[in-house]
Amino acid sequence: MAIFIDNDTRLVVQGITGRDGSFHTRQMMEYGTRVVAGVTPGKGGQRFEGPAGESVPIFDTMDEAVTETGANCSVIYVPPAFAADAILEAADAGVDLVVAITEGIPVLDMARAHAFARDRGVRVLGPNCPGVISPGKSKVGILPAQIVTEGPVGVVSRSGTLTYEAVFQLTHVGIGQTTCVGIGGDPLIGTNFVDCLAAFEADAETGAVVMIGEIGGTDEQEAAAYVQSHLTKPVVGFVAGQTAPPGRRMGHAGAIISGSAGTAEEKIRAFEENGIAVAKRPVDIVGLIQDALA
Amino acid sequence: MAIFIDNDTRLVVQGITGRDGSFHTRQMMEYGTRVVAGVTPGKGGQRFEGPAGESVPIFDTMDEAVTETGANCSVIYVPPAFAADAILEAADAGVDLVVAITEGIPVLDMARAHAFARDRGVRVLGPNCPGVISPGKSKVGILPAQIVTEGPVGVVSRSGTLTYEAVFQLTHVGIGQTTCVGIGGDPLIGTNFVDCLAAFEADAETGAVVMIGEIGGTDEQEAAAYVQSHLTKPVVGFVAGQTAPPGRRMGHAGAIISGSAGTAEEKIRAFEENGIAVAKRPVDIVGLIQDALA
Amino acid sequence: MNIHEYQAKERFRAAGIPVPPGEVARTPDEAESIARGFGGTVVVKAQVHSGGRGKAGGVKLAKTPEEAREHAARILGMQIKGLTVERVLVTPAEDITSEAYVGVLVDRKSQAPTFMVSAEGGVDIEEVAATHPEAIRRLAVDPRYGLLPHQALWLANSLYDDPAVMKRAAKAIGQLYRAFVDSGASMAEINPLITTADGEVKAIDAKMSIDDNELFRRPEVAAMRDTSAEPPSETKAREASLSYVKLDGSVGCCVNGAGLAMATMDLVKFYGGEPANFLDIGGSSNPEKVVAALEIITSDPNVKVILFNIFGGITRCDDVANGIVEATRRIDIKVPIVIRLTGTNEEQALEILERAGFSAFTSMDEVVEKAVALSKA
Amino acid sequence: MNIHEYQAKERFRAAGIPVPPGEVARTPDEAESIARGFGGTVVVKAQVHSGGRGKAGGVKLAKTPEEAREHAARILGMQIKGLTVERVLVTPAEDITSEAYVGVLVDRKSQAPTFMVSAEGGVDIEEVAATHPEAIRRLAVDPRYGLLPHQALWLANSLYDDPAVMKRAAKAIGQLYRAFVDSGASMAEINPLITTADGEVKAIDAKMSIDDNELFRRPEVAAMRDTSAEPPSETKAREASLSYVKLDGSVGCCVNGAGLAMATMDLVKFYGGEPANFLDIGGSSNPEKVVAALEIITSDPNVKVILFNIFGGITRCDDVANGIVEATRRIDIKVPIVIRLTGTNEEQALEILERAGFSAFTSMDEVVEKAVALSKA
Repeated sequence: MAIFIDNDTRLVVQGITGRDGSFHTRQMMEYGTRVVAGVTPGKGGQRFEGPAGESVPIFDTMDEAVTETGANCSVIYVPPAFAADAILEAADAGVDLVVAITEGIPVLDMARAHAFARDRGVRVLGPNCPGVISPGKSKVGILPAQIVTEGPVGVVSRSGTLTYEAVFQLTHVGIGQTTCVGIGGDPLIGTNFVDCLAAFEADAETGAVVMIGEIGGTDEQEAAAYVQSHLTKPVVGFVAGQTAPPGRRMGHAGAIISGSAGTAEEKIRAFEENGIAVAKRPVDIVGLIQDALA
Repeated sequence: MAIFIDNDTRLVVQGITGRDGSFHTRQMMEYGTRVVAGVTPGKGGQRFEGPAGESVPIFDTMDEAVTETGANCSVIYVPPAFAADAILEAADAGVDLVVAITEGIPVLDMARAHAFARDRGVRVLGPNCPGVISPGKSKVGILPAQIVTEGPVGVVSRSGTLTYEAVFQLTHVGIGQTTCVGIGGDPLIGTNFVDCLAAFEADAETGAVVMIGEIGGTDEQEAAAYVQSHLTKPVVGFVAGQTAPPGRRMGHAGAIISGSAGTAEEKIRAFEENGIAVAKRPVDIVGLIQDALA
Repeated sequence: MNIHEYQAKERFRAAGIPVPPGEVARTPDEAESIARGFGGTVVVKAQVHSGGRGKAGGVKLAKTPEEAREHAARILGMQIKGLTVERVLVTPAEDITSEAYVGVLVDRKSQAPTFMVSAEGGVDIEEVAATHPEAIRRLAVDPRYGLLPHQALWLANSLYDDPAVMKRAAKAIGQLYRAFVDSGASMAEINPLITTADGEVKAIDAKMSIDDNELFRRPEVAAMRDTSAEPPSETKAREASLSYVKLDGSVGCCVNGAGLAMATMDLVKFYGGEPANFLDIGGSSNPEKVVAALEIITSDPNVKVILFNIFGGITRCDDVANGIVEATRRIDIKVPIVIRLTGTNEEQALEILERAGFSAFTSMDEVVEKAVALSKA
Repeated sequence: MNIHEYQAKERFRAAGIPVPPGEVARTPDEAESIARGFGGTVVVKAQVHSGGRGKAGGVKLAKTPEEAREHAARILGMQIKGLTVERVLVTPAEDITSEAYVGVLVDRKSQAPTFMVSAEGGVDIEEVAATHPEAIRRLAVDPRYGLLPHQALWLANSLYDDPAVMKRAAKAIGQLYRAFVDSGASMAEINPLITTADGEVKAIDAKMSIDDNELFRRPEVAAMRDTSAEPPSETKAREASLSYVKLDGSVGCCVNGAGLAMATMDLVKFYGGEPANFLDIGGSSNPEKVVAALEIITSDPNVKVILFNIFGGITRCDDVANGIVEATRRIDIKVPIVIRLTGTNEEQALEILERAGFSAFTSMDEVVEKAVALSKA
């Protein structure tokens, strides 16, 4: 088992002919993701060539792509000006999960897009996220496949490379993962920590969870309360940004301490108060997970 | 029993201090409707004097009115420019039924308002409708109370005075009504024939239904099909507008034959094909109902 | 409210839709000089609020300015479906590669603005819908989001194969929605949307109906009303806040309520007469309104009898009776008036009317039979 | 992107919000002449992207033009929270009857623009929220409908009892939402919204932050950026598409990924050092970007050591190593550079770096300890 994506995931890539889209589509196909279609308006009828000689049909619209191929998941590699509309198009076309990789989508566009997706019961992951990988099953997004391996740990994080760091170290000592999810660094994201924690709790193969937060907002605090009230599985936490000054945006659009809320201290305290083992340094995550799984 | 409104209806009047609002509020109070509050922005804290010395509190906002009085129904007598917002405010404040009397609301405003109400599961009656009366129980709107009497017939109609005509004639020969509903003459209405037919079918006291349609749209056709498939009770129908020319608006914003759809002939044929007894003249409704109830 | 092609084109242009140039002429001279200005072949198009202009000879190709003048002379003043042509639009002829239909209207069932597009343009979309509906692609626009870019592309995708043309058409479709919303329209249509040899898309015809209820907040749109395109009686009725539609019969009808007014017309027909009009005076017993209604009805020379049908509900019948009596005192009516009142305070009303010398009834059928008989007298 | 009070006021005025007049002065002379133009008492207000201007002495009342000049002379050039005041806004003093707070920001939890209003204006809303939250009325705006008129009234209803004032405030609240959306803002605030003795409402302070992601489609808003209000290094970073935030420490950090960059800074602190900056170079191994990053970091005189921390995922470590080597060849760096790379093609990368004479590590902790040590050397 795994969460969000697995062997039944049938993926359509929106923006498949773009620079990022085509590169990562090949990476996903190499990993074994079932990429069933691509969408690029105006290129309908062409085919996308995969790394091993296989090819994937390209459609002008998501509607055709889903109707023709039965895709149930989409990933978005289109520029910020068009990305929110691409999310709406995917939700309208009837996929279950939309993974929005694009960084830089205006936040008011996303407010509308999230409302639209909620109305239709479609899960959005991201935007501005690295995607999701269920080792040995499927990869959707840009996470580097070579750092993961199958195993009992669920990983959920707001950041990309920091997650890779943690996952890489786990894999290095032989601890594999059920699923690694990057929920994204934007202020308005479709799938949050709580959604992922609930899914990991329900996933029989997941034995422990690593949750990597950062400054900005209070998602970590709510997640901590959720862990206390709903999780039977051990959770190890880390929070980045203890040295970040208030009021300054630290790369991610969502990583900003506004007023008194959203500091790393607050989040770490919430973790500790709710029974989450907190790693002081990224490297400490490995030891805490070893303890948790022991 | 009755449909939509009864003795448990607790009404708030939006626009209670206006000319129409104050007049009809007194009429409703005289009939025995439980008017529990009025709303006129800027007049919060004042009271509205009823016809028999009783008085009703006025609030600035629907939120306060509903919170303070437990109102579950609202009726709208505000000018067209503000009426759609008044519907949204009522839906937001949590009433179950919003009766929109106002004529002349822009149709695109109503498209948004209907979507809003649907989202919240709130029933809108109208707009541009005379309202609803459950004889002996409650009256919401502008229907003349003296023409109705309690009895077994449910009446639903797109028009005002034509309904009064029919109801008056029924009452005249001693046939009373469970509920008379004016669904309104606009192209986009919140409650249609099918909604009313379903409610009358479920209402134990209703023995037969009078359905009065007119040109424009295909609501009557869909209602006829619904009668065939869902109604066990007899239905008598009438359709106004056999002499109306195509492409011209006959008073009601919704009463216009567009292209080949929406003629009286089409509607009458649909009625006849689906087992609805069609009155050729308004006066024939009485005889057909007498047959139906026999 | 309907607006003319040239007015709809102005709105479309303002929204960015590619619309070829065009100028309006009220005389053959103007048409000639406009055609000369454009050079080359032009189209001379009657500007009336009616379909079927082409079949009626209201649209003509002119190879020379002189020919444009001749066509304009023939078209100006022409009657199309009862409407007189007061203006022609003169516009350069286009080289047409393909014709599509693109329209949006407020749809009752989906309760939303709904697009219909078809690669079979230049013909009546109703006919396409009836004969091969699969040639039409439909889309209901959620009014909370507006037409989304991918939806416009999905529509255009059903019209064109060429990606560049598809994207241009999607853009025009988005602009049409903008024009539709910004004008407070209930219908907006490009038929045909053409493509040219070099892959451009252009709107060479334009139609738009405005939701009357939007006019109060859109004075610039309200100003587009062309009262010369409707009977003067309808203009007058609108100014008096009456709903009035002129018909061809001889029984002038004056009723309170739209549904009852239609039912009254139907009953006139049922008893062998022909209604002269639809007229809803609303719930008012205001003599001014009754005066305006009577003036409008009597201005129609076909009217042989005036039939009042009033249901007194909230409105009291005696008030209405007084209004009728006062109004008829103030204007001189040459045709007989028959009146039916029923409902609240009916008895007093009948007394007032009979005292004033009117035939007064309480049965709708009786009064209509009487009116029909008088209309044939 | 933050904009100045005077810029936010321009946006507010354009949306119709009643904002008293005001002009910007860059010199004491200008301030004096503006004050003379207004006549009467004026307020001289420092224009900086920072709260707490009042407490810092950046807002002063001037009874005469001469006094305005004196205040401007004192305020211009003043440092407020590290920012130099380059401009003052001179605006007539208002007769204040009451002060309210009205603000809207994009709220993460409701995923919608959310209003907060409070009758306790003129003070820090955070403080009100902390000490008596019941004094704040909140409303999440459904972005699909926008702020509805009744919602604006509901907000205003919590601020004022007088119906006329309530309606004026509701109008201003609606206009604030308009300005917020039309500017692509993430936050817009009137604090205080005042009432005057004659019942007018006026925005006498204005604050707005723009969503950087909106700037590409709003050139008129993007043009409001004041690069003099930020360190030149941050301007340069933005132009090179780098995320950079200057701090006060001595360990210059260059990391790929925002989360890893923050974690690196935290680790510097953990090992007893102080980070000089946040810098995310993204996933690129492009030498141009590495050059820009190094130029920015080395322009900070406090930097004693440069620490690279690169996680090779999709990006290959050997590519990044080549980029670093090439970049350091092109610019002359006076401080030591320590580098940690791990992930894809790590071994080749370490070899490249060591050949070029860099200290190269695979452990994040080791490299940070080393950098901290060097920063204290």
